Amino acid sequence: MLEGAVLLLALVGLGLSAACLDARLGGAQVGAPFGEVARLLVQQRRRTLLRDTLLLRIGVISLIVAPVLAGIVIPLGDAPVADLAVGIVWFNAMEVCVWGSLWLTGWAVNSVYPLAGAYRLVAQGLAYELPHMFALITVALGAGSLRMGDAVQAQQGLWFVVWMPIAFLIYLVSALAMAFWGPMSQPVGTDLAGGVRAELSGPDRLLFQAGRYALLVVAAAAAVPLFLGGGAGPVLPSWLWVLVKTAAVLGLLVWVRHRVPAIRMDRFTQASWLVLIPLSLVQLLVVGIVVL
Amino acid sequence: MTLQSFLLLGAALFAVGLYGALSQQSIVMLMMGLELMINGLIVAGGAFWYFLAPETADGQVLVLVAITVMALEMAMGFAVVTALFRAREVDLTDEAKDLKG
Amino acid sequence: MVVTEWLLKRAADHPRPFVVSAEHGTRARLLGEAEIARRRWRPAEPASEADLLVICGTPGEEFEAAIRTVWDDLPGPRARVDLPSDATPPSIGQALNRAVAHLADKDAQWRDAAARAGKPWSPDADRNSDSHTPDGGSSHHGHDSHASHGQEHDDDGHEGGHHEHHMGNPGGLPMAGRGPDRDGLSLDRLHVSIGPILSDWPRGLVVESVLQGDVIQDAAVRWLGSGESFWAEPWNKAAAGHPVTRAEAGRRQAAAYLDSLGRLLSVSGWSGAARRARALRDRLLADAPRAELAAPYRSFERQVRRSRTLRWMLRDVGSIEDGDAVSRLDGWLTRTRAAIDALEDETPLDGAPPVRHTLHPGLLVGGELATARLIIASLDPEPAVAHA
Amino acid sequence: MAVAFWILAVVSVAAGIVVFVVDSMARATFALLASLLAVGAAFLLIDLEYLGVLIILMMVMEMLIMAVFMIMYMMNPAGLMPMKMVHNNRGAVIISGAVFVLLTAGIFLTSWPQRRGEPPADPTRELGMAIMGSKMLVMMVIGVAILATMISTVVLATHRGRYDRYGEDLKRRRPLDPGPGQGPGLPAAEHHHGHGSCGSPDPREESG
Repeated sequence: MLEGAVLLLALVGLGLSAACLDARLGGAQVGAPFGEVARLLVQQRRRTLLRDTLLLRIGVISLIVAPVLAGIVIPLGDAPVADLAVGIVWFNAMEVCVWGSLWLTGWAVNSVYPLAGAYRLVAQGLAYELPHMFALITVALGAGSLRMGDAVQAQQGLWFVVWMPIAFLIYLVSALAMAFWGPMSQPVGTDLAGGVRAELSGPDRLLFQAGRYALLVVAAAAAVPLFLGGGAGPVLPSWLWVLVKTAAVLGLLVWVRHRVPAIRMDRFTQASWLVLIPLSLVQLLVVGIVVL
Repeated sequence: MTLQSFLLLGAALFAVGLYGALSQQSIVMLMMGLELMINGLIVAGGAFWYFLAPETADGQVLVLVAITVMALEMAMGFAVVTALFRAREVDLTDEAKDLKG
Repeated sequence: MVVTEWLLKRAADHPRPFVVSAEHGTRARLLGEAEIARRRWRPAEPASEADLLVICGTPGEEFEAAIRTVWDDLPGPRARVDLPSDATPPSIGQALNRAVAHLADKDAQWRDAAARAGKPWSPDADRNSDSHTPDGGSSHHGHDSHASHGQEHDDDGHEGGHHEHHMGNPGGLPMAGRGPDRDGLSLDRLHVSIGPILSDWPRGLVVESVLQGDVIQDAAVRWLGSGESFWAEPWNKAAAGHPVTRAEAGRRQAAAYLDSLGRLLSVSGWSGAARRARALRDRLLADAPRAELAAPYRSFERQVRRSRTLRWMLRDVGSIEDGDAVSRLDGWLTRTRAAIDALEDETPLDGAPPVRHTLHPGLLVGGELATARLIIASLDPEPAVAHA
Repeated sequence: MAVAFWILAVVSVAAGIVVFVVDSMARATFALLASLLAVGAAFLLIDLEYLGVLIILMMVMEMLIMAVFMIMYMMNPAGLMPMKMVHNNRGAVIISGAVFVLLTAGIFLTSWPQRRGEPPADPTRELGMAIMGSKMLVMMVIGVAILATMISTVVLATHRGRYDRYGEDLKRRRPLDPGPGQGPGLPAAEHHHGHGSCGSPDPREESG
């Protein structure tokens, strides 16, 4: 119960900080996200012809539920909310559920650009998912377990980021992709007038944006038990270390958004399949040999 | 929760899927029926493992195979639809009747 | 009620403006964008995100209809600002202040919402806005009805792959027809007008496209309104006999390149670099001396040139006789630097203004929307330039 | 537990029926997904955590791909024009009803053997050990099947090969994919876009 409250608090706090940092880096006032929340709370809904309201509601609500469910297996300090034996696969599955949310949102509003954004999302998902899975499997192989807690335990001596750096880099790329953020933000790209979210307004848009930031936070937070030794660190208590490390990864992800242009999937897919997948397999092989 | 209740679920899913596979004209819908049938098999496989022989992993392997078959079935299905569609703009089973041997 | 009022005020502190440049609106747009950047408001990227619609210049009839569509679809609270072609920085500031006050005015917004709720909403049959094309949007819901695929229709031939028997029209919309696509399949065709109200989009451009999925299968280009004389103004003045220095023309030209760069970078999804380009453009137009501009421009140029991702994404995009998008980007960067370096050249101007690209619709055919946007942004085309 | 199971079972079967009832193909796809997800969740109840989560993971991806194909090939994917696209509806109902009755009878009439042993502490480990040990052959066959499917689906579905992409001597540095100004993959007679002067030459001219 307590862990659940902490998880929600951390999601809200870190999400808002990420939004504020993003506004700051984007040249706006730091408080802009709060103004945006106020604006969306009082905003009316947009209307489009023949929209599928049921699917739209499912899409938008599941977009915020999925990252919370993904977050329950991430240890905040010592223990996660739910210590599943297959936590790493669970995390992966919940993050894939987001594809469904976005697809539903893009489809249900019945408009050209959101649907094109949804197409892009599927292309992006298929491009990043395999290297991403291999990166997660590499961690599981190193830990000898699919439990997040075991992965942290296995890093007592040496953090995984040190001896599986390629997997970590691939994880960071896929973290951007799973939160459709920064260079991987084509599904909600400016060139599509906002893509999937183009027709959302008011409460729908608020939930959508909140879900997106929650995803970003969860993607950053999962890097901590997977690669950065969980709560390990001197002096500070472990929960604080988790927080600090999460904030650092989160800051990096937000910063990248302002430094790198968006990556188109027709080009990235080829790079992903011809470069990232072989690289991740080599990393897997190296870790496999070391573990043996 | 008994073996019977799980198998009943599996049988119900299988029957619904069978109805779909037999009655739907559109190939995509037909494949949805097949998916549901395999879904029923998966339920049965998992139930057999848990309620009859949890010591060996046979049931689990069966489920794993069924999941893979589901994915392969879909991949093949869509490849065939694409080829058919390219050749003659057909996406209904009835229109491909002449493929009958 | 109190809460609503408080939220409205907070929201009005952080408005999301969307700037539309209509005919003769380039000057007002640049001043408006500079003022918005100075106030550190976050521009709305798609118009649908905005609560402040800023119209620059004097839209013609068709343009005004497109604006009205966007405005009708804009959820409240909302405010519209019109900046005439001869707007000055103080008048723009006042107009924006009024708009913000209107946004925070509960009673006014309430009346607006009540007036809208009163009249039944119907999607316009002929829309020309960006994300407001429910007609286009819904036609992906299928081609014809079942019957047209049945045996009885097979005899009358395939008429080039089209089946446009409008058997029924849900929501008053025709069903989409089919046509051959680039991969040898025959898929639904969706007729969508891209533009004229889009962010980072050439003023007045409408691309009438036929989409299959997100691939443009056919395109036609239309311009609302004629060419704009703002960027060619120094040359026009010189041609009319007024004394104009090379520095003045170079300043205008460098600002034009930076404006184009800002669009290209923004469409490439690199808002950070786009913002730098626009900040430099605004300082150029505010008559900042060369010493203040050269160093920041060099740093900006270095950043853009060093981005390998940008090159990877722009390579082979929109290849025409003078190269692809990368070479056009490089050309803009080089010429901007030359123009900034020559900002103290007081010799009189001669010659003609640099020719801007035109947009050949064939360039867009076969590309996805993303590529098409990049091609258009990398050309930053104009209709035939109006010389005085 | 039992309550959770029955809820999931009802959801699963109801969603399965909804698949063939709704007009909207999008709703049908996601009803199927709901049915599959309910089964995945039910697996969590019987200690099959890994397989349950795996079903969730794979089925979401599968259904999304299905949704794309659905939009490509279906008429009327949103079901805006209600229509029945079935053949032999009565026969199908009778056959599937009979199958269900038979299966149910079998389920309740068979005397199932007693349970042998208890579920292991970590069924996932057991599964891993099995597929890397005694069931290795099954997995190898499946691996070959996957490979064969991948190759045959690509062969079936695409009409462009590497000679189209890299030229007849495979010497082109960057592949020539369909795109603006790069000559679509259609025979020239089928498309009249009236643009001759843009971009790189037609692939056929270059390779000839």
